Amino acid sequence: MSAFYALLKRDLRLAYRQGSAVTLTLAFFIIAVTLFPLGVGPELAVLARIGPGVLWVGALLSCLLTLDRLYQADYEDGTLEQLMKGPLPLELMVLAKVAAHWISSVLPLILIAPVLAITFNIVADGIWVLVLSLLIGSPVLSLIGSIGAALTVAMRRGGVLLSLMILPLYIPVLIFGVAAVEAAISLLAISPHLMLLGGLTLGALVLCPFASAAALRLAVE
Amino acid sequence: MAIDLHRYANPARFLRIMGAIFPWVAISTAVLLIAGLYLGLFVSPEDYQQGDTVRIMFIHVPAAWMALSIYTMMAISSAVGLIWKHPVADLSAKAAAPIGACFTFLALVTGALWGQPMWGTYWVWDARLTSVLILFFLYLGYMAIWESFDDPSKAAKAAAILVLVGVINIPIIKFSVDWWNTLHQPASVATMDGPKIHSSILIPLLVMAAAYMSLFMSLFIVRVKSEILARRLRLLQMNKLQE
Amino acid sequence: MTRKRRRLVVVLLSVGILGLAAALVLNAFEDSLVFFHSPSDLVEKPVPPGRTFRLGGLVEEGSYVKQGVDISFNVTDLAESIPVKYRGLVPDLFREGQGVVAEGQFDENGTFVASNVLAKHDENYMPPEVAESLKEAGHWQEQAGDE
Amino acid sequence: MTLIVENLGCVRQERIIFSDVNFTVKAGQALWVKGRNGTGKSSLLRIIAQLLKPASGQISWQQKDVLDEPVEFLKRFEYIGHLDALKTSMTPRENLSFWAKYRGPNNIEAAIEAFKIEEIADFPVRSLSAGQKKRSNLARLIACPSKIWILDEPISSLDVHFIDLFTDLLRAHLEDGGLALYATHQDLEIDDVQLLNLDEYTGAGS
Repeated sequence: MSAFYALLKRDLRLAYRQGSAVTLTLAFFIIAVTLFPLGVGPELAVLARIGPGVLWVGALLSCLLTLDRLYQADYEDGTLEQLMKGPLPLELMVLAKVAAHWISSVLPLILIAPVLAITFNIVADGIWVLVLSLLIGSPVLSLIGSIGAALTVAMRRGGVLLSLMILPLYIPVLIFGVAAVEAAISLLAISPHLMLLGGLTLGALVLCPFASAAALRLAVE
Repeated sequence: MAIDLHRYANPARFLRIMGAIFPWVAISTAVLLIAGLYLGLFVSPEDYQQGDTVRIMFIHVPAAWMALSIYTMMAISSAVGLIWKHPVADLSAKAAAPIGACFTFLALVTGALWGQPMWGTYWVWDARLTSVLILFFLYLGYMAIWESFDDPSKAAKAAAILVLVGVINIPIIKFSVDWWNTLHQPASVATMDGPKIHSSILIPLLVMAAAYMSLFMSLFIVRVKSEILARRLRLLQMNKLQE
Repeated sequence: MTRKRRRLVVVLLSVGILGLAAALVLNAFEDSLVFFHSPSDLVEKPVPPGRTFRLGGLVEEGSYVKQGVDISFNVTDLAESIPVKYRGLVPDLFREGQGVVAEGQFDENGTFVASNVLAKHDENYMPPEVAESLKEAGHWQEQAGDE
Repeated sequence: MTLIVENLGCVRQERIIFSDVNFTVKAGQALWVKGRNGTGKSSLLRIIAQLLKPASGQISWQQKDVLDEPVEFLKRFEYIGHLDALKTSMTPRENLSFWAKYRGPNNIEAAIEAFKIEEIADFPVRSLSAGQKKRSNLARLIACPSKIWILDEPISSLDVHFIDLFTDLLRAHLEDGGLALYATHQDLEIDDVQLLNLDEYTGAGS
């Protein structure tokens, strides 16, 4: 387990040292979300209606933006093949890197989301559920994304292919995440939606490391 | 020689069997398509609620079935390719993908044309429609990943991983109409209490399904054959390079 | 031996987590994910005016009134019914007794102002004569009750 | 303490790179892999390092099949590849201490001393020269001690002085009962060394 923590700590330290990456992702999230009121018009009823979806999609795209570097940096400087040598099983190595990615790239988005939600005129019940649904559901974004990142790691311009492969798989999380917030806003029960998100996260937690590990073995060969 | 490079390029028995059944499949495709379209468009009665519009169903429903079954078949053969390293398995998944994508596209377009008069909209973002659209993107992603690797054996493995991850979408599509309260109607043919379609409509539907199936088979045989020949050509070039 | 045991732990852990995931998903579907309120829900737990939501049910017999593009009808679940106003074209399948999902919000008088109306059709396909004879034979009601 | 390789074959992109490679390396011995570009020197070393699957053949360590039971073997070797495996925003010391924590055994100070990187150990890697990076990477061999060294072009960007230094360390490793497999263009003056010339194994005969 100490190897797991060592890798997690190293990735977090690297993210912190290259602080610009985190700030840029956050800036992208905020700018992408602010484009909607400008594009759709400042009508508060409309913004409240589209707000949950816009915030979820914004978080999803920002996450996607950082994913292509998940393994690529390590692949390019030869660290990846050293990491694969062990002693950590490859699946756990994937989990450590995904955990670091989620903490450094996704968690900041979730923390800023309530502020943006207020500007979208989303009611208070909705904002809490938005944060809750992002907390429960967003690990799936990192987990599924790691499969795409692993498949495209050796490609020079894998980013576009990554999006094409990964975005379809993101849709269920997006649907349930937004549905949870909408249910909260229209006073329907939210627990089934959150349970579904939790189920998706747990399922991805088990299955994605295996698929990512298989893809990484392929990339290093 | 311990290394057999001709594994991929020489599945002779497979080619022979395919060659033998191809004419039969091609003929039955033509016969079934004509019969199915005639039965569906002229013989079968109007629906009690939907009138003539119901005839879109004969194009739409079997196409949707094919979209799902082809993906499932690709997933099974990819798994076979990963586990047992069977030479034809990867190729057959690759060959099936564009055909599956076309059937998915057909299902989406005819569905939209049917939705306009029935639901009042070409498109709704409900679970069934959205998940079939996802399926279409999965097909595209699968085809794109084959193109992105120089080494076909690597491409095969990468594509197999992707297709197996995407399998999760198949039960979502199948059960979406039961799980969610959506506009799209629940299953009519394969239900526990037997089909909910009157036989005068059911029979043309099944004929069309058989027609699509054999259409798929004939296109599939052509594509697998050309894949194998392309491999053989590539290998010859490689050997030339080495000498 | 240790390798075998480690593999066993991994398998057990994976199966356990997957089981939990399946339990959560099934439980969620058990609670039946609803994407719209039925009229009875609204009587039990009213939604305040100004909140957008979906209303689902059957179009009440004899409630459909059309004045140009202004349409009004009642949505019922056979227990309660809610008046709905809508401006625009309705789909072919929209008729009294049919399933419908409307999206919109309440105004101050408790009327549901729809911005969008979608009709739902069922999974039964048959020629009109068959439908007619089914109705005569009295089988029709139980099928309509499925909705 | 014997590494036995039998009938090893390698296929890349549907091309046979080499086939029927056989050798045995015992404790204290080294294997020098030589060959022109494209004859598969790196591939051979990567196959032994479990980074690449061979198209044919067996590898065994201590009479146990390595391809069958890789986990035990993985702990026994340290592999130095073409790339430096250093994070440029961290210092050599931080890089080494990460690998030491990740791998388990821990010998960072000795490694820094052995490769004479004391003065540069606390500067970010990105500010170092190619030779300094190479030495910081090689220091992993001492920081994470292991029985077998698998070295792909270990001296490529080192000057003469440091090549001698590295050769001394390699000799000391072999005298300690270690094994080494290395691919270089230049002779390293090791006493007990076998030569494997991959020019003789090129894909012919397919």
